Order: sequence, then C-alpha cells, then structure tokens
Amino acid sequence: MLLEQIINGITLGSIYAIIALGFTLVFGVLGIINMAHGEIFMVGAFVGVTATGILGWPLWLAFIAAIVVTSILGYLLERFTLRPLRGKKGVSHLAPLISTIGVSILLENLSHHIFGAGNKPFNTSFSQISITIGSITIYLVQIVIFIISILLMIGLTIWLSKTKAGKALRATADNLETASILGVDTKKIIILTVVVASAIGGIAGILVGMAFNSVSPQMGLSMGLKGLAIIILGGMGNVKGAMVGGLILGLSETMLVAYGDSGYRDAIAFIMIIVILLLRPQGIFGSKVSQERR
Amino acid sequence: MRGLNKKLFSILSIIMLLLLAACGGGNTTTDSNSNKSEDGVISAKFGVIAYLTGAGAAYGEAITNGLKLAQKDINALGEVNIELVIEDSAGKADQALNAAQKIMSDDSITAIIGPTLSTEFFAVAPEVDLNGIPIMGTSTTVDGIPEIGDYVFRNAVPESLAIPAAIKKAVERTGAKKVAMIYGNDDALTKGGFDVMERTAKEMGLEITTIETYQEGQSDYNAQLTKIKNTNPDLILASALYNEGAVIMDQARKMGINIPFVGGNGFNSPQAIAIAGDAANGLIVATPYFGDSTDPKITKFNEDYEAEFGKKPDQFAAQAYDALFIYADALKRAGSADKEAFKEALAATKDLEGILGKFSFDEVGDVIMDVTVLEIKDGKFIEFE
Amino acid sequence: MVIEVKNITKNFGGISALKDVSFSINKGEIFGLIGPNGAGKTTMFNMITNIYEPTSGEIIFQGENITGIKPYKITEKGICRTYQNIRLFSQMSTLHNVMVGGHSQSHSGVFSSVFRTKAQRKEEQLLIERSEELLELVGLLEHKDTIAENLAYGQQRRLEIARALASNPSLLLLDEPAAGMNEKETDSLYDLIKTVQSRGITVLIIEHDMPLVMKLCDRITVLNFGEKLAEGTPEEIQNNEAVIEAYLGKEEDEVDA
Amino acid sequence: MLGEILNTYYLQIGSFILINIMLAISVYVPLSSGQLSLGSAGFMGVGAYTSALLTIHFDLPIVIGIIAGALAASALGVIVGIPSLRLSGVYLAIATLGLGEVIRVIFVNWDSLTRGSVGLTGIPQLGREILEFARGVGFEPAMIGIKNNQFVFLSIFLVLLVLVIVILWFVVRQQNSRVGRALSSINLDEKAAESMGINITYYKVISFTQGAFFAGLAGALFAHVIGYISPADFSYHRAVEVLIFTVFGGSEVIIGSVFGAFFLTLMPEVLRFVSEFRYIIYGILLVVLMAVRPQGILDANLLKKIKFKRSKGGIR
Repeated sequence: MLLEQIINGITLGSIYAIIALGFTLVFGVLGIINMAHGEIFMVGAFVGVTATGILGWPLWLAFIAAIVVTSILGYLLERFTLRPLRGKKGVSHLAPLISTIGVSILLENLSHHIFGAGNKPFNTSFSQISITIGSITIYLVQIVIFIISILLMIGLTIWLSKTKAGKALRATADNLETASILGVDTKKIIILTVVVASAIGGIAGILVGMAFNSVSPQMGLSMGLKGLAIIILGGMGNVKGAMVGGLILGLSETMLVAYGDSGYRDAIAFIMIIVILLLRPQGIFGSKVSQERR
Repeated sequence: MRGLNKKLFSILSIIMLLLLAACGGGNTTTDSNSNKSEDGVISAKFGVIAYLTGAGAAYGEAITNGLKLAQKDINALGEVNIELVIEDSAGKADQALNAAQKIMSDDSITAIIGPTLSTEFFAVAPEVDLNGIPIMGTSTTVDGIPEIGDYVFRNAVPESLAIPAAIKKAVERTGAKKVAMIYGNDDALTKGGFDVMERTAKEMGLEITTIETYQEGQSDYNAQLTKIKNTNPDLILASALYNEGAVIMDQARKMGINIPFVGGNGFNSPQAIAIAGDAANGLIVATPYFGDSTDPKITKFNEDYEAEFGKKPDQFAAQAYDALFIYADALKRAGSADKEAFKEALAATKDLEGILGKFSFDEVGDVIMDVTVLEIKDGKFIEFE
Repeated sequence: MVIEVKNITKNFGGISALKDVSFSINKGEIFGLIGPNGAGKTTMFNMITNIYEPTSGEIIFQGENITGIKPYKITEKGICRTYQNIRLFSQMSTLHNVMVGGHSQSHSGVFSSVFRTKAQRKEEQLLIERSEELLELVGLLEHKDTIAENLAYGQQRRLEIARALASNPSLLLLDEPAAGMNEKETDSLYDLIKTVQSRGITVLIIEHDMPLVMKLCDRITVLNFGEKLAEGTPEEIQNNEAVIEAYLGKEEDEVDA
Repeated sequence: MLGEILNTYYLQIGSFILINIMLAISVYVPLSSGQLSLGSAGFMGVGAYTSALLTIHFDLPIVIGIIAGALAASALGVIVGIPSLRLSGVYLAIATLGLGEVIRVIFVNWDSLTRGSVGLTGIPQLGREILEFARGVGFEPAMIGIKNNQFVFLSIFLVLLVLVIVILWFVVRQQNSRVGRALSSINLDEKAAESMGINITYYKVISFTQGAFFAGLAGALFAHVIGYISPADFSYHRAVEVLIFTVFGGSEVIIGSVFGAFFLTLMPEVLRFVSEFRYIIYGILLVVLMAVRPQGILDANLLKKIKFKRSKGGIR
C-alpha cells in the first residue's frame, strides 16, 4: 500500500510541480503572482477534451492545440492585463494581483457557459495503457507525467542559465531598467515569459485530464491555489524549489489521506503557506533578496 | 474634512431613503382569498424559486421545465387554473431568501415550490413557514427538511428513503459484509447522503472498513481509492454527485476495484454513464424515476417533455411535474386559494397517482412512496433484481 | 557630542559598502559627508537610521547605543532624515505631510481620535499650528492644501525638510538637499539650513554641490569606496591631496564613460 | 399607512446591501494602510459560526453572540496579523487567502460542532428576537399599523443601518486623525513612514484587526439575518466578491466601498438578465478597472468635482 501511495503522491506532485513552474517563471521575471494561471491550465485541459473527444484528433495534435491556445491566452493576458499596469504611475503593486484575479473569474465562468458545469471525460486509448507488477498497477500516463515534469525542470534550468534568451530573462528579472539599458528587449522577454509559462500550464492541463479522466471549470481554482502554495514553499521564482515543493505537497497530501483524515487534504497546502510565510518567507530554497522585492 | 464626513452620511441617507421610497411602489395587493370564477374553476398563483443561473443552473432548468409542462397539462384539464411566478436563486442562500421575499410580498401567492438546493431551502423555509405560506421542496433530499415547520412539505424522495432501499437490496444480492465509504464533505447534499449511509450501514450491522472524503474541484481520487482497495471491502457506498462519482468509479476500475458502488440521489443520472463509460457498470441507486421504464405514464411524460423542450427529462423534472399535480389536487380539495385551507388539504394528500407512483404525506409533511432500485449494467440503467 | 559613529562596517553579499568608518559630530554643528558616487554616503544614513543594520560597529546617539533599534524608535529619540530621491507621501496634502512628520510628537490613539476627546482636539490644534509654522519657515504655507506630488521639485525638497523637522529632531540628516536646484533655490536652502542650525539642531548633510558644502559646513568627512578618506574643516579638505585625487580620478572616470 | 409602504422584499435587499457595505469596509480599512486581505470570508465565517453556536447552544442573547463573533474574528486577526504583517503586500494577500481556506476546511470537517457542509439551522433571527422583546415591553407592531412580518424586517434593516452609520462614523473620524494619517502614510511609503517615527507594525495590526472585526461583525449579523449558515457561504468566492465591492467602488475613499457594495448588490436584483453573466462581468470589470482606473469608480478627485459643482464654484 505504501508503495502505491508513493506512486500516487509522485504523480500528483509532478502535476503540482508543472503548474508551479508556470507560477514561478512569471513571478521570477515580473515579480507578479499570476492568479489566472490555474484557469489557463483549466483551459488547456478543455482544449484537450474538445480536441480528442469532440473533434477526434490524435493525442499529439491535441497537445499542440492546447499549447497553442494557452500560449495565445498567455499573450492576451500579458497584452491586456499586465502591460497596461507596467510602469504606470500611481499603480499599486497589488493591481496585477487583482487584475489577474479578474482574468481567473472571467475564464472560469466563460468555461461554465461554453462547456457546462460538469466533469468532462477525457478518454484516450493512451491513458488506458498500464503495467501491472504484483498487485500494483502503474499507468503509462503516470510515468509520462513524472518524466515531463523532470524534463521541464531541467529544460527550464538550462534555458535560463545557458541560452541568450534565458540570460536576458534573468537580467530582466534582476532589474527591468538595467536590463533595458543593457540592450535587452524587455518587452519581448516579458511576453516570452508569460507565453512560455502559460504553455506549460496548458501541458499540465492535458496531463491532468489524461491521468484523472476528469476536466471541469472548477479545477483551475483548486489547482491554482495549490500551485501558489508550492511556489511559496519552494521559494518564489525558484525552478528547483517549484519541483521539490510540488513533490512535497503531492506526497504529503497522499500520505495524509493514507494515514490520516482525507477531509483535511485541501488544508495542507494552505497551512503550509501560512507556516512557511511566518517562519521562512523566502521559502525553503529561496534567497532573502527575492523577498525584499515587492 | 468635516465636510466630507457630512457628505458621506448625507449620501448614505439619500441612498437609503431612495430604497425605502422604492418600497412604496409595486405593492398594491388586491384581496384575493378566494378566486373561484363564474364557471367554477379555481385559480391560484404559485411562487417558484429555482437555481436558474450559475454552476447548477441545469437543475433549476429541469425543475422549471417540469413545472411548466405540468402547468400546461393541469390548466388544460380545466378544473383549476394555475399561474406560476418564477424567481432565480442563483444557488445562494441569501439570493434565495430575496426571491422568497419578493414572492411573499405578493399576497395573492397561495404557496411556493422550491428552492432547488437544500442549503437554500434551509434559509428560505423557516421564513415562509412563519408567514403561513405552504412550501414544498421537489429536489431537496437532505434530512430535516419537512421538520422545519407545519407549512413545509417535500415530494422529493429523501436520501433517508432512497439510500437504505438501495443498500438493502445490494447487500441482499451480494451478501456484502464489509463496506467502504467515500463522500464529498463540502457539499450539503452528499454530506447529508453520507449521514444516512453511515446510519444505515450501522443499523444493518455492516463493518465499515474506512470512510474517505473528497472536496469540490478535486480530480485525483487515487489516494483515497488505494486506501479503500487495501481494506478489501465487498461494497463501496459513495455519496457523490454524478460528476465526481463517475470519475471516482473510473479511477477505481482502473485501479482494479471491481466491486459494486451504491450511490444516493445525486449519483442517479445517465450522465454518469456518459462520463465513466464502462466503468459505471455496477452502480446501484434507488430512485423514484426510472427514465427507461416502460410504464405508459412515464413514456408519455418523456415524449411530451422532449417535444416541448427538446431534451430528455431527468428525475428533477419528473419530481417537479408531480409536485404541481400534488398542488393542483390539494387546491381542488381545498376549494379555494386560501393558504390555510390549501395547507390542510395538502397535508391530507393520500395515494395520489402521479407519474412516479402513489404520493402521500406523513405527519410531518414528508413524502411516502415507493422507490425503484436501479443498477447500471452494460452501459444502461436497468431495474435491480 | 551628539552622535558618535564607531567603526561601522557594512557588507552586502561579500561587497563592503562601508569599511570601518568612524566620526563624531558636536552639538550644533553642520557636518558634511561627501565623496564620489558609490562611496557609501547614503548607506551611512541607512546605518544611522537603521534601515539596514551594520555588519559591525556601533552608533552612539546622545550617549545611548542606538545600533539595531527599530527605525521608528530612532526617530522618536531625535534623529530624522530626508531622502536623496524624494520620498514624500505623494497623494497627501503638504500640510498633512508635515503633520505625519509630527507623529512622534503626538500621542492620541484610536479611541481618543474617534471620540475627539478634549486632549486630542488640543493636540491636533497644536500640531496644525506647529506644522503651519514649519511650512512658513520653508516658505510653503501658501501651498498647504496642495497635494504633495503637484509641488515643484524644489518645493518638494523643502517640504521634506519641513516634514523631518516636524519630528523635532536633535539631529537632522539631509541627503543631497540641493540636488536639482537652481542657484536661487540653493541660496534659499542655505538660509534655511542656517536657520535650522540656529534653532540648536545639529545637521548632517550629504551634498555634491561643493560650493554650498564649503560655505555651509563646519566640518566635513570624505568617504571613498566605503572608507574614510579625510576629515576636517572645509579649508583642510579643499587642500587635502588624497581628496583631490579621489575627486579628480572620478572626473576622469566620467570622461572615459 | 406605514404598513402599505414597507415591502419586506426591499427591506431584505436593503439589509443585504448594508451587510455587504460592512464587508466592503472590512477590506477597505486594511487596504487604507496598504494591506490586501483576502481573508474577509474567513473572518466573516468565524464571526457567523461563533455567534450562531453561542446563541443556539447556550441560549445567549443575540447581542452578546454578535459581539462575541466580532471579537473572535478580531482575536484571530491579531493572532494571524502580528506575524504575517512582516510580509509585504502580495505575500500577505496569499497568507490571508490561505487562512480563509483553512477556516472553511475546519468548518467543513468539524462535524460535531458545525454539522459540516449541511450547515447550522435554527439560528435565532434578529428581527424576530426584537419583535419578541418589543412584545415583552407591551409593544405590538399593529400599534403603528404594520404587520409582524414587516416589523421584523424593518427592525433588522434599521439595526443594520445604525451599525453601518456607526462604522462609517468610526472609520471617517479615525481617518481624519493622527491614526488615519499614519495608516495613509504607511500605504503611500512604508519606509518613509517608518523613518517619520511611525511604528508600522502596530498600525498595520490595528487596521488589519479592525478589518477582521468588521468582517466578523458582518458575518455574525449575516447569520442572524438569514437564520442558516453553511461553509459554502464563506468560500474564496465570497472573499473575491467583497474585494470587488471595494475595488470597483473606489479603494481610496470610504464612500467607494459603500457605493461598490450598494451598486453590485443591487445590480443583479434589478437586472435579472445580467445575473447569468454576473461573474463574467465581474471578471472583465476587474481587468478593465485596473488598467483604466485602478483607484475605482469614485476617488478623491471625482468627489471634489462633485462637491465643486454642488457649491457652485465655492472652494472651501
């Protein structure tokens, strides 16, 4: 049973981690908490359902569709909700938070109107493939999710530290003004960041749909809040922190269900937020500097 | 700064005065105790509070459709003439209460149907009861609804009727001794259903291996199911709405849990099959309404409904349809639209033939009727043998 | 002696912004702190007001060690400052800015404020009078109801001084008060600082306008790359080889850039 | 005569508007010192459950229940506030969001006390208690020509109106004082405020706690007006809704909260057809407001202009 639960925990944790990566990327560069990230993830899942279920597309095409749609959403998000606030005089640092809450409400309710309130099944033959060892059944999707999360983390780390775009990104994250003086096209970098983060959200959406065979408009909120908890746990803007934080949350939720009271499952993330913020606001892996920034 | 202070209060008082002034309008009520017209037709106005906008709008829509169809059929019979005043509650207790107040401010309203959710009903019914207006729930299945007051009734089959029936039949056939339970603990309907399940299981002397919960919006039930699987139950009692319930069954089957599930009212929907596919096989529910029944009353209702609204009816539509017939019957017996007489007649309802069967009310105003136990087999609901 | 800065060192992540700097200021002095950009002057202000805590060293104010105590307590003890890049409460009126400065000089809390007790009303009246008097001193009385961000640049600088004075400090820290001012404004600033001095307030000033510094200060400390380079009267400083080199070197740098 | 004017439906809506005004103020007050609290729903829930449980189980008078509810919420505000106020804006928002959710999860799970998601029924209703009391001293609603029912809702409405006026009076008085200036200076520039001798932690805790108090008060009143509460009433959505009242109406002036709560509570009642698109409209509203008018509909300038027009050019 323990082994099975650990597998469950790692699967869930990997999904949390992928969602947290999107949060952490945007926060790292823009210093903004994108409250709409969970809903972008949800839209990605719905695109997957629509593509495979209604349009009958193959899975790989559904993946591309989800990435494209969420990327466009990311661009729109940056263009219409974040950019107008940037560098504007008298705009409080809370404005982007409130503005992205607006986007999240909009997307959730739009999905309600378009797709209806209920769960949509996400049936693909791919998600039926499983390996049975003894009494334990592992689905291929679970393995894929874990691998994708690791790949995304490694990919992002390399991209950030080795490539030119990544370096520009980090320069922008350090200081917007200095970066633009140094000749970094900060506008482009910011768009790139939000788009990449959103696309990662879209990938996560499809993976969740496949793994749990359920997609609903409300899933964005609950996953989004978990993602938020993880980046606080792992340190804002920290890629490795997001990964480790995701796994910690996934495993502790699963272990709580296995050995404790499943009713408090959702509370773990929030208790974690509170405890971490009070004891170590920079997160487990964060440095003190990021906390000074508002 | 003092100026601002004063301005603030003056603005506020203007706002409030406007509001009070607004109260003046639109409340010219005529004395309408008895509306027996020349030709002996009794007419009455009923208020309807339904969940018409928001996440659960589908429920409210089914209910109002069922009522409208019943209204048409009843008025066509020519014995009574019913007018419906429909208000939206948006699934929220405070808005449901607003809607109730709006309806009650019209003195010519004889009785109320709704609201849709139990959480709304708990807020509305005490108020309506105190005003001496009869109210009936058609979809509120949680324990303790008719007990709110003398004027409170329901024709929805409560979980306390449906669930024990389903569990008993399931245990009879499978010979189950050990049951595991899972329910949504942040929803009043599923929580209410769970309370009944737990009570029933204890009364029947079943061993409860574990009790698991989930929350709204959750999509991963693997942890709970793994735990359930390891306790080796013979039967799973799942108090879930079909949305979550179907996903739970799907994940359970994938994990290799192949025992039957017993669900409550909220689990009973063809949607469960649409979502979970083959994984839904083995679900056992008790319901007053069996859509695929060959009973001519039901097939006629299904046809009429589909002709009128372009989709298949569900349990909520059928219960609402019968509810208005119960009201019409009480109205006939009361002989007038007087609230007091209507309430007395309503409470005396006995063995009224509706499309779902024979209706009677017990002493507190709860429904007495038979339920059918169904199971999903080969992707279809069939009667459980 | 009003303040004694003893062996202050401050490291930011391995880089020393200040290295073992000491100086002391006598009561009633106008004391200059000069040096090229990045010499650590503003950091020194941040040490004194404890916006950052020093890595080592201590600061003795009127015989009391104030190292590491909360910034607002330091203000209560009688040190108040202005900022290099003006930090007024931009959306507040001029008068209210000064009244906030008088915060530490008043005491009414929530209860007395809401019920407008006699003591509170008296205190409020007194605060307004004192603030208006300070506004008159800096020549802004006629603008008392103007929103601070709508004031002209020079006026904002003077308002910041008035706000700092409202806390009734014994030591006033001015961070480049003449920056961006024209000659006329600088002259009136000179008069203002002298008036402040005549009220018995000690002044510690960071300034790049050398003629003003030389005219104004009784003594000067020069910082360069976080270290104390020289200290003395304006005359001594003007003739100090090391100082000249540091400044000339800086000039060259600027030419290069 | 009075009996014909008073429509319980309008009184009911008026009561909910007043409760929402209190909630909006509970967000406004911390915001006036630069703190965004997303925990208003949680504090509201603590107030509601405390008062409901005390009055149901211990037969305490409603007044005591409501006061206890508000105090319980503010006590929680202090406990959570002191440590979390070291956090800057965004972090505080998330911490309070987390707190609100934890509180809701506790309500859901603490079955023996709260009956879980089924909720608490039979909470004594404020208006009827007043009616009983009035009868006790020999007053009958019929004496002023109104029905019992009308009296019940009129009394609720009046009690709430008085409370809202007292709260507004309190907040406005506080704003125009040393305390208010300190709060506002912290909002505008925390560092500068601190170097002006303002103990920012102290003032932040004060305003945060006041916010918790008002939210708790509103929650307790909500419980006794509606007579039934369940954890669903205090979800994240409620917190966001309350935030929207304040942000939409105008977060810089208190009248903005009043206006926001008034307008947005009334809108779905008056325009039933927008009700379906209500949340979509909310979402767009937030985005557009932040981009175009981050201070909300009403701000000091607009108020000044209105004043200017009224007094026909006379500047005070």
